[in-house]
Amino acid sequence: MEGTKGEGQPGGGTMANNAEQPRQQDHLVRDGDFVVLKREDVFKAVQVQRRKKVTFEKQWFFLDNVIGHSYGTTFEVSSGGNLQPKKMMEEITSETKEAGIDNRNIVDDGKSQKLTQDDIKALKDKGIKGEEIVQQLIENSTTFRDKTEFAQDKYIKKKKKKYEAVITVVKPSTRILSIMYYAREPGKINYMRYDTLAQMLTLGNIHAGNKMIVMETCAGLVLGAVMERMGGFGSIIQMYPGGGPVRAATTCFGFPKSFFNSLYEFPLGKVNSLLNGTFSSKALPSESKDSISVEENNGVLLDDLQTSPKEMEENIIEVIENNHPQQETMEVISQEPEYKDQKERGNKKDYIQEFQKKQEQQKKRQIEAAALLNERNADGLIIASRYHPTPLALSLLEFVASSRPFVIYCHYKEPLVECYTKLRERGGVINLRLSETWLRNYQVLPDRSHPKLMMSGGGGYLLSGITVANDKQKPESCTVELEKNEEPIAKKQKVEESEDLP
Amino acid sequence: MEGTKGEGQPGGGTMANNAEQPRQQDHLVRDGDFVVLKREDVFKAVQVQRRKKVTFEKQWFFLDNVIGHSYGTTFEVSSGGNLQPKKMMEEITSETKEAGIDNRNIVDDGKSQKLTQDDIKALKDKGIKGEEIVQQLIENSTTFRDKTEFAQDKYIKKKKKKYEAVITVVKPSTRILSIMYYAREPGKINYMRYDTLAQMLTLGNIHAGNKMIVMETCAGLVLGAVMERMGGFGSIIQMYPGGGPVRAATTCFGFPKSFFNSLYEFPLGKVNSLLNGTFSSKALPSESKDSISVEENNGVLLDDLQTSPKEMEENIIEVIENNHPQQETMEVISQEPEYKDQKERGNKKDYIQEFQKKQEQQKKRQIEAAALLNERNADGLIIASRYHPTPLALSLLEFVASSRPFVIYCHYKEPLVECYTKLRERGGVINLRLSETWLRNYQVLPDRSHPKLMMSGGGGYLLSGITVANDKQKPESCTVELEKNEEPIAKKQKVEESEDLP
Amino acid sequence: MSFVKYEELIKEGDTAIIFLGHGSMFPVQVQHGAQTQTKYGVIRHSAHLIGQPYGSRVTCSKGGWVYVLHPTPELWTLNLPHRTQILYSTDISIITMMLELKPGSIVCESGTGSGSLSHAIIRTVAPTGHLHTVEFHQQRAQKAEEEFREHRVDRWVTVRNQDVCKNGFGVSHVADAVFLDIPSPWEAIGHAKDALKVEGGRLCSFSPCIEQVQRTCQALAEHGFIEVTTLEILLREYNVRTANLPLPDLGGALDPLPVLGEAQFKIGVPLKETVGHTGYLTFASKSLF
Amino acid sequence: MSFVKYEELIKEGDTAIIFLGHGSMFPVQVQHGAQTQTKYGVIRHSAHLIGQPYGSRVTCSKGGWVYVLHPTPELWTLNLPHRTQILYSTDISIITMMLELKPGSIVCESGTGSGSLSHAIIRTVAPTGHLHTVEFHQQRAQKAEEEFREHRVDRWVTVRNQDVCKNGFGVSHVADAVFLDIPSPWEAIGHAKDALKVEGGRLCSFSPCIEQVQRTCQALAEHGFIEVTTLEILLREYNVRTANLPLPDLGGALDPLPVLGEAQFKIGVPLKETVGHTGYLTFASKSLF
Repeated sequence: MEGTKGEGQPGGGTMANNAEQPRQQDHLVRDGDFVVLKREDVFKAVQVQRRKKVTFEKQWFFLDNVIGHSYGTTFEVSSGGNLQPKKMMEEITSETKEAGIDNRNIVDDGKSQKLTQDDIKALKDKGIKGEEIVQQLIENSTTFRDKTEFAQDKYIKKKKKKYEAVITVVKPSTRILSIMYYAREPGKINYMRYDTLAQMLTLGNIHAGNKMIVMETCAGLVLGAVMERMGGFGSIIQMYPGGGPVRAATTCFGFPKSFFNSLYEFPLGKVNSLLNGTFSSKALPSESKDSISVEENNGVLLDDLQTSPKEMEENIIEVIENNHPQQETMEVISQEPEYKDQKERGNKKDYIQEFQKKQEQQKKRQIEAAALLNERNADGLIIASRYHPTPLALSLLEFVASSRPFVIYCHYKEPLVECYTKLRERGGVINLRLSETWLRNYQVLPDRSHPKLMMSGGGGYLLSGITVANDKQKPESCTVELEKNEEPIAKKQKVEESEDLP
Repeated sequence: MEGTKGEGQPGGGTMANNAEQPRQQDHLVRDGDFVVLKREDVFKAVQVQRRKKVTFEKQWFFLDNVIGHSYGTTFEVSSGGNLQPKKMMEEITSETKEAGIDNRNIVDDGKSQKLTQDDIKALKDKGIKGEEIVQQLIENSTTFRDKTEFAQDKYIKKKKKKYEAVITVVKPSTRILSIMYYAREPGKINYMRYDTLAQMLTLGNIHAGNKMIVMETCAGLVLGAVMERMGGFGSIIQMYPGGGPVRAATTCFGFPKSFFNSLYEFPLGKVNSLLNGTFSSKALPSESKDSISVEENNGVLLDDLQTSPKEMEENIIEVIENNHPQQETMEVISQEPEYKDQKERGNKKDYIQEFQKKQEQQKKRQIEAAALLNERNADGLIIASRYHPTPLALSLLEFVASSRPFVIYCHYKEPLVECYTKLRERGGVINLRLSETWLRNYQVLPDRSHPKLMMSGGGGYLLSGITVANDKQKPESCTVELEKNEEPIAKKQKVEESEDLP
Repeated sequence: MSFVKYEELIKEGDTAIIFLGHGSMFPVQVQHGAQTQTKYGVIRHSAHLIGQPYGSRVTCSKGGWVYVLHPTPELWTLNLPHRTQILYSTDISIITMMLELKPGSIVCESGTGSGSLSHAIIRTVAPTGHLHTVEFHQQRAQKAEEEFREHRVDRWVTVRNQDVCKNGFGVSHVADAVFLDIPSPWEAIGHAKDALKVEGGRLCSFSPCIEQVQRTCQALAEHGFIEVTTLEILLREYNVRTANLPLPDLGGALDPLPVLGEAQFKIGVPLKETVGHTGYLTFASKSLF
Repeated sequence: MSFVKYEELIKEGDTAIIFLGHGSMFPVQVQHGAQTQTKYGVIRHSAHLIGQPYGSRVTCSKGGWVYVLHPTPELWTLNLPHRTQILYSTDISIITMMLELKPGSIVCESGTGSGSLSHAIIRTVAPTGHLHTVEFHQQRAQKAEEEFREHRVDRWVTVRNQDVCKNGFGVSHVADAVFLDIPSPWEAIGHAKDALKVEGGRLCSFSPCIEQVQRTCQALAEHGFIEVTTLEILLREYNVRTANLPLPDLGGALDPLPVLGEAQFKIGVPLKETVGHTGYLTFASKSLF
């Protein structure tokens, strides 16, 4: 079966020939790397480039100094926006932390802090680090010692957040990017919570060597997660509405180029023609609908561009907009990290030539994608879009082999109830399950352990199942009544002698 | 307003004249009391009667010995089905409880218990108490000491349940009866979990002195809960479908007679006639639909009767069926605990005479109920039924005063979404909230604390809100567009000088 | 009005709730000649409030309108001045039921805090019961007493300013139920037992942290309390709105394509963010022996 | 077949899942000449299974039919012989994501238990990664090794029969991620740190009791782990069915009565009873310093 799927696929990797060997220096940040900045629980995806000004949590700085350091290193912002590596934070001394038993003696009169705003500004101007400012604030608070330990911790945390600018550079991953998107731009990923994405990857049995169909409008996050789990082995056909697939989040993963060799895209608008045998690669969506393609394509990206001038309303990713003030359709087709070269070349004529070349390539890839789909032997289907799931599921399941899992995400429960019903009527699917997950984080501290006070109210719903041979679609199928039961109850025939397996 | 509501209500209690002073011996069980039996976490409601055989958790016994003991007393079943008061259980001695660290040395071969079934039977036959049998089982288990402490506790609990028949007699309450029904006969209370009922009572601001409208098909549990919270002060009009209200669970509360003086019932089938002014008390449902009334009326009770012959499938209440093998319609009208007298009188002719007398009374009460409703000044509305909530809410809210809370329960969310929408269209309601509660119990034991492994998946949904003056229904009302916003946004007029309240 | 008895008309001295819409509201004390400023303009108490029925729509000076609501403990919980963390109606509901409160119940509570639970207890135990509430913070105890008077429920409540862990509830063997919301509930279990009736009663302790629960359960066992259960209750609220899912363009109808429903529908969607924890509730019964 | 690679056709030696419907299924090892008894009759392996495509409908001897499914770690989790409490897919999903597992990851696990998580890990890290799994119970370690061979994943896993708290994982500075599901995880944190790569990695500990979590978090802090977070995940499943709510008879239409919808509709109702707790999951990163 592996052989069948590999045939005629230039980029369709097999288990052996596509393995990306981990490099020795993989844990060090290099120029051009896609990284994620972390401050407290806030993330921001960014590409490392020298002399590029990055704004994060109302602070700006340059990333030059992170190059060559290990992933996981923490930096402090010092004067001129330079990052200085920092050892682990020292704990506030236990002497300072002598705690009151309760708050009966605290009267809030707004006069408990002896340092004025001017004093604090003076400290800052003298170049005193945030950490020291916090320490001074504690020492100059008349009520700190009377606060309970809990209140003290809260105070410290609040002040630290205000005066310390500590940033950790971490490697992008599904874990980090899905948490980042859910926290900061959930609308772009259809409010899919990270644990819901985790369920999809497991329920979909995503693994190396699969041939997957992915239909998502989650900024490319779901696609990236599937690619991460496949590690460059196997192939993926991304179905897309409009002019081209959106892969802003996919880019943030910083996958090696080779991962994109076996990533195909196919327009949703040609699904029915493929299913009824009238497919033609002649009219590519990007040719026929050129005027709308940019917007459709890069809705997310343009969005980013529009908000980027406002310095305070920062975006969670600073990758694409900084490199391409004018986003081109072709960029979306294969977003390998080659922006820098383009920037250097950067004039309009080169762009047009390259655009035509890429369009040729796109046409070729679409024919390949169509061929892959036409084999109707995909190893799974993932749907996570803003569209009604029922028509997507009913048509895309036609391309999936039998005995394969599929997972459909929707922000709402009701459309999946309908989808469940329609899939039952269609037949060829078993083990249908409609579910959601409930997720709660905990604070675990000595004598102060409890669930976090706020939690997500909902992370979306999943409908999952397994494909099987669908006899209903054949003319010689049984009666509908029988099919409805998912399996027959036939106890009429005589029992044959038999022998159980050990 | 209190005055208005009291007018023309023979039984409508006021704050002062209806107070039931707690009796000195209220904490002792008396003959005829409605009590709840408790074994581990299992409850059963029963009326205390001498020489009445009670079956509970596969054990039968007599309740004679509980009379005169305090509520909360624990009894052990001894020979002949007699109950013997029991001191608190002694803890399994710590010597026996020496625990293994983990289970690496345990191989389950089914031979770890040296006592045979025959040995155990012999112990029982000798009259050895359950507690001692458990102790013997532990001492004869070869693996007990190797089990972890957790496994030991599990073992003890399992064996205790099997061999110890320990029963506690507790006073009925909303807490106990709602937990009992949810655990054992959730279908009879429309799967309303006890915490959902708790929300209803609070959201409905149920308290002494209210004039409440209750529409429920929860075996009378919701009515009983409302009565408990009102303590005999104020009045309640119970709306009922079919031939008469079902109050099997209400009876289990063992309320004093006086509580029923201000409890009225009104047939749902006459709601529209009352609303459009064509109401007549002539055709009472019990006259016009006599043939179906018994079944409609006592669906729950007949159900109980049908299952009672099967000794092992015991019912959770043993109150009504034991007293009235043939349930009469009239019994449902006012179910004061006067069964005993009837049983003594007990012949058919008396029953017929009484039936007619009760029917007269019923007619009178219905006219009174109609008058109470017609004042359209109820202090609240509670709906918890198997019917679609929308038509109930739309019509019954007409009887409620403004600035009063209402709460609507439904097992499903979808009908309440519809009801929400329809109520918004109707107007005259604010602060609409659709919600459910999530409830989880914990095991808190030294070093073994965690949430219980199983929990309820859903306890039903609530739609609550507050009534206000409904200008929409008046001809001079504003435009629909304005009303839809719940309040207007009018910032055009000039600001008048004003003075804030301190 | 009083917090334990509905009345039809608004009158001088009442605490009324001004409802602005969409969950926005605030309390006012009704006073002849007073005025209250809202975003919709001024409310003149004498002209707009006094003598009007509760639930009325009041047109403010700018032409906008608000509703004037009769106070209830639940509305008070949403509008009261926070002097401490407060208990909300979801927890209050289960506490009230599990403590078996009803008219006539005698209840001990500590601490009073901002009085959120106190009002709900008084509502439930009136007119024949009583609340003994203990608050160690003097300012708070005083403020609570004032509020009880203003809300005309002071005859059903006694406020004591003392440390419940040291001095108990100030009453002995009278309570049907005891409620604890203090940092070290385990130190007050003995006093709670003493406050409860000889023939038994119910206890509830509210604690945000599991370690407090662990110590409290241990203390409850040591003091012979039975039926000790700990639970957690969370509210899950749904927004009702119209959802619109576009149907994807798959390039023209395929035969046979199933008939698709309208992609617009009314739904109840969970809130994106919600309360994940308030506290653990531990309940117990005073044993007879 | 293997548990890490789909194949089209059923062949000798495969572990296939016989699906009877409504969640009822069981695994069989496919063997020439063997027969399997089901409630719908006999399945003859040579005639019905071998050479057939996975997902086929097999008609049994009594005329009833079943589906034969390709094994996956998730189906195995639902069908494996329980030698211990096992982890289910809901927890496994979040563990896999939070440990950042992918092809090429080197993972250490203890204990192996019934191998539920092990199969899921192997699936995710193959073909270039490896699982080192440690089980102190000898019988269980052997059985797990057998299963890995039968499922043709043994080249990606090494089973060690030792006590992880005493002897660690048997590897040093190679792992990208460590997973602990043992009674005293805090005793294995040092070994876990040692097993993780020098440049860092991720750790997860699964514990049913909060006291285990408290000690584990303390040990993690002492060993310099950072980003320590504890979470809990629960599955909420819905039954899809048709609900029927009767419309009440209010005694004839009142004018104007709103038009009522059909009281029959498709709904997703939560299960009456569901899993309320499996365990707390604590995640942490190995610090660089």
